[in-house]
Amino acid sequence: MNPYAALLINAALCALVATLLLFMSRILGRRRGSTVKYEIFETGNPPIGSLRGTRFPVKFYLTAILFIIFDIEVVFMYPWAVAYRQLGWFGLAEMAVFVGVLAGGFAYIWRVGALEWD
Amino acid sequence: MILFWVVAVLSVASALTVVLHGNPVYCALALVMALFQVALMFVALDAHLLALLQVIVYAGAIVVLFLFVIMLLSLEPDVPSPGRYGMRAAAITLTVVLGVEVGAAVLLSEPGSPDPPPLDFGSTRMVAERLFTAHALPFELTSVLLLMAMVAAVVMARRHT
Amino acid sequence: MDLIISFATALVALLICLQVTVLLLWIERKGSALIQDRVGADRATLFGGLLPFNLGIVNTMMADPLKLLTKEDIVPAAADRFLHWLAPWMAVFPLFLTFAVVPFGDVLVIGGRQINLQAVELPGGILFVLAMVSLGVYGVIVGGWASNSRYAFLGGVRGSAQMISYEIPMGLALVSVALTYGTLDLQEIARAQGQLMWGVVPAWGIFYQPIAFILLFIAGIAESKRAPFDLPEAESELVAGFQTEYSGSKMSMFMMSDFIEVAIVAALTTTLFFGGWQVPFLYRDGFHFAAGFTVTAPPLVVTLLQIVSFLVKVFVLCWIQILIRWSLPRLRYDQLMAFGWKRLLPVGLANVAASAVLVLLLEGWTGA
Amino acid sequence: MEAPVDCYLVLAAILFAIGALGVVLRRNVIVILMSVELMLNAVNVTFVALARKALAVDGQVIVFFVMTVAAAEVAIGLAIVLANFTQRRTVNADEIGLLRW
Repeated sequence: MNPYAALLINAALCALVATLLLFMSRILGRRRGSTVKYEIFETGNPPIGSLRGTRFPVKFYLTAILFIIFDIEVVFMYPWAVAYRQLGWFGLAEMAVFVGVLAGGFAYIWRVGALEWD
Repeated sequence: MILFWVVAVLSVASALTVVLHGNPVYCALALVMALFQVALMFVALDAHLLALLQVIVYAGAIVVLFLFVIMLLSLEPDVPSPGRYGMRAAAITLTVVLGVEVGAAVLLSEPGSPDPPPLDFGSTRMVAERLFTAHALPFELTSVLLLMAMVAAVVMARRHT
Repeated sequence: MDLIISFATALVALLICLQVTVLLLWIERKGSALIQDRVGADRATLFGGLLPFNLGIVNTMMADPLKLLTKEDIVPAAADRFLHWLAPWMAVFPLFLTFAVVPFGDVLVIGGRQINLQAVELPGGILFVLAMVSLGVYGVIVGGWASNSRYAFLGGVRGSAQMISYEIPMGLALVSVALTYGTLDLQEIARAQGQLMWGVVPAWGIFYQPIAFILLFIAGIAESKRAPFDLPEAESELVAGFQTEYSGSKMSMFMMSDFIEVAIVAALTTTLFFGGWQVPFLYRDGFHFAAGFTVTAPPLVVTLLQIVSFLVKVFVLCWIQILIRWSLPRLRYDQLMAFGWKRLLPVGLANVAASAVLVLLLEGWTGA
Repeated sequence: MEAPVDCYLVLAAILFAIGALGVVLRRNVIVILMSVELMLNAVNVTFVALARKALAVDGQVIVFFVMTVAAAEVAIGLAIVLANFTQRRTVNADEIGLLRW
């Protein structure tokens, strides 16, 4: 059987179970709301101000950006790993150059301190 | 064929959501949906490796970065507001021209499906052997591109802290 | 017929996933009690204590999920309602699906029909697992954002940054495994581990790639957001992190996603490093021991033994993760990030490089 | 029955047009970047469809490079957006102006 058809069957089954679980409390649970219940939890204090507009350290973006770069690097490695035995020493040299260039960049951002969290 | 229509409708709908929805978070999630449909198209077109990489790279990494930026800047929803009428006219003209062009291209080309592909078409090994031999130079240059992106992003981000 | 078989294997994969999760809940509660010298959950009785004895495991396994599912579902007034509903679904769905590609047995032959004991025989199995795990980020970040609460949002941001950071070492570990076996197919990798080294030691992946195993295990624990990497839901700092504003079945889905991730890490490491469903010395027709000593077994028994062996290995690895969770203190956030980027990433790269060179040297040497 | 490859080409063109529409219509830089991603993906589909039609795997190889370019573009693009936001508190393309800091 075509694996992708099987995958589709699996996905349908998993989606069904996940959706059932999602609505379980709506079906089984009781509902007795009050305004206090629907407030945001802030350890008992009434919430002050809005979350929207709060700013965050730039570190988080930087992490995500670096992640994308290295993710692409790893993505190139998978096909390389599979065909590695056919490529031989040429493949090794190829990947060495590729990773070498990126490792240079990695060393740079390390030295500049982009990996530090303080 | 049914599968194609499902994918087609879903992808167009989610693409339109990306373009038209006011809340950028919804745009990003619609983008994930659209990219998933593209992955399904890859499967249908025998690009099995690419379909998986599509999910890893786009859904797993690129849209996550989008979400990060949207959420951390805590942007207010905005309505799509074409500022200038000239732009809107240009957009519609562009779309129509493109549509006509593609329609013509498809009509003029020979119809019918090509031969069934060899069994391992689009398999990891086949793509890899092509990528790392015939296209070795672009592959190496890719690393330079990534290097530049990495360094540029770090420099940009650090300048304003 | 194909459809029925496919549906059946899909059901088995999903059931394994769900059962392991529920069982883990009990193991964790009792295990943590054991570690902390307590009795642990012992109050759940069936039929309101009408039975004179405590059924222990069964009760907790039933009582815990039932209690959660019957709780009131609360969506904060300030939350984004649609995304608040969507987030738990997004957290759980890809993880459910991951089990579809994990092989839990060899080919089973019934009435001349070959049934591969793997719900989806995907040639890119490793990539599929990685893709699904990387989709797990969405539940965390969307859930945190949709709640519109400070604790939830902080937890979501922390959690997603942590998850993406540890995905890179995980990917590198998987690359070195793919290098060793030259394939991305999980079933093929499991089969390749069926041989013996020097006639005694099973040729499991851990003997080829010990560093990759450690990398994958650490990165996997970080992905599942459990101690010592439980900063996104650090109770003492962030209440419950991204799931603060969730209750009832939605909260149970987030909890479940953590446990499923534990199970996924265990199943993946079992398949890649501990021979998957392989039982040492067991072949398709029975046991073949070293000195020509043979015990034949019917195919059904062999298959059963394989499934049991798979599950036992999975549970042992889950238990190790639970031990780690209850033994180690929480890292600080800067330590967490530094560990991921400055330690695991270079080690992962070095491991890939070393494996690449070794593969060429050894195979060139043996002429394979 | 399987859909002929041409169908995918048309679909890709439609997606590309929608992406182009987004680039022109929206003023939020981040959404503009998303629309660009959409366009890149439409191009990817075209490459893969033509690779299937010509039975040459090179079309799929090119998609690798497109993905890389997309990733690099997003990384730098969003870094610029960020740098701009910290200075001017806006992501509106009209207010940002051209290359003035």
